[in-house]
Amino acid sequence: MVTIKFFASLREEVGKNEVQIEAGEQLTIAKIWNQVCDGIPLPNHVLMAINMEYTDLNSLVKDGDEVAFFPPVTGG
Amino acid sequence: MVTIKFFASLREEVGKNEVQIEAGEQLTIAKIWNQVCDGIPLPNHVLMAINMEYTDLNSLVKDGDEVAFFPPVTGG
Amino acid sequence: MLVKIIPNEFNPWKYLQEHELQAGKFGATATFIGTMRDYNVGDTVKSMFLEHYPNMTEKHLQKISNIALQRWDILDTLIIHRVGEILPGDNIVLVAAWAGHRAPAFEACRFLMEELKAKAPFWKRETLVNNEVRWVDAN
Amino acid sequence: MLVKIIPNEFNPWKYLQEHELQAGKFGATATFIGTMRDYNVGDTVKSMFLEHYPNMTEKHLQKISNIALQRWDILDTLIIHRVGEILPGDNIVLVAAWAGHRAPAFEACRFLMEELKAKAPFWKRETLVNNEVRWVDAN
Repeated sequence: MVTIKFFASLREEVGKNEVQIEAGEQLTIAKIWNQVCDGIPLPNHVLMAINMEYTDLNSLVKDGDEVAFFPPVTGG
Repeated sequence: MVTIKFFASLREEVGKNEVQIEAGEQLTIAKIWNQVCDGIPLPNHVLMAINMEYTDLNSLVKDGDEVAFFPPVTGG
Repeated sequence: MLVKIIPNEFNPWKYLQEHELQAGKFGATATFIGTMRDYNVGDTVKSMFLEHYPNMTEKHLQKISNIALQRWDILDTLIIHRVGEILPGDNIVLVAAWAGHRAPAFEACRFLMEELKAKAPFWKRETLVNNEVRWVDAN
Repeated sequence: MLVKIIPNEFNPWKYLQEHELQAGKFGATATFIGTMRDYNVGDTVKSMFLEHYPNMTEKHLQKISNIALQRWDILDTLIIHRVGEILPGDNIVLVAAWAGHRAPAFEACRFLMEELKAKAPFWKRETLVNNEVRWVDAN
């Protein structure tokens, strides 16, 4: 299983907080977005992480990974 | 009268803390140094002030002024 | 190195006072505190909610602290960041760097803040006086 | 703006905590503290005497504070500088700048320290462990 998390404004736009999916072969971040987000186009500037490290759309995801999508950060 | 003050290592080199002299005509900072410091050559990098504002050797000094000579500063 | 995410109001000066380095071994302490304003891009703000990504946020702050400790001749760093519901006047973030000399302390402190602002997973949602709620998207 | 020369040990965090600006009106506080080390240019230092030029020093610190307040979009500044006999671990100087945003706070705080170091009339005379006394001539 792969856990997918959404944060902040993106969580509201996508209407999901956390989703779990099966880890298929050659599963990329881009494929996860398309599979989970029901045709919502990926907004510009979205950030993504695998296991809490920044990554990009082409990265491969494996069973047990935690994937996150979130908008530009605004802390501090 | 003009009051002349020396600070820190310069006070020790010159052997004077504070001196008062008559304010003559066209009295410059350079003339004051020569008059008060008994032939000691002006060390490099000495800073000088008239009435607590930085100035230079050619500045004119008038009656009632306070003149100061001191080494490079090392605060903070 | 200290990294801490806290859900309650905090007194930055108390944290700094209690973060004691060995007397005589450091000569410079540079700190920065970010505090909630009651205004933002022309509007009056009533309150703010600070969301974060538990664990990733801490991990990222530890990472930038390690980079600072390697890049500059500094002795220690500290980052404390508030999360949850906050009010104007509340402190949001405290960053500090200790060093022998002033230049690395200043530079590391600034670096930590800029890196935190650029990449640490925190998000601000503000509530205006008219009760409009909006995510802050500029930084 | 606050400028103060003090002959006794001081707690910088207490000064900062007591220097309250109106809550909600500022978003950034940058501070710097200079603390006496027990070493300098390779030698172990036992104590230090900080001399200043009474009145000129205060005047100069007020002048650089005014320049900072004009040059950056900041709300307030603070400079506290110790004079007299001090020991390793004692704080020498505290500088702070408050602003709406972080960039002017950081820049004004750094400016104040660099200007203070370059031109404010203070002189350090250190006593080494072997009781040798010397004026500090580098900065």
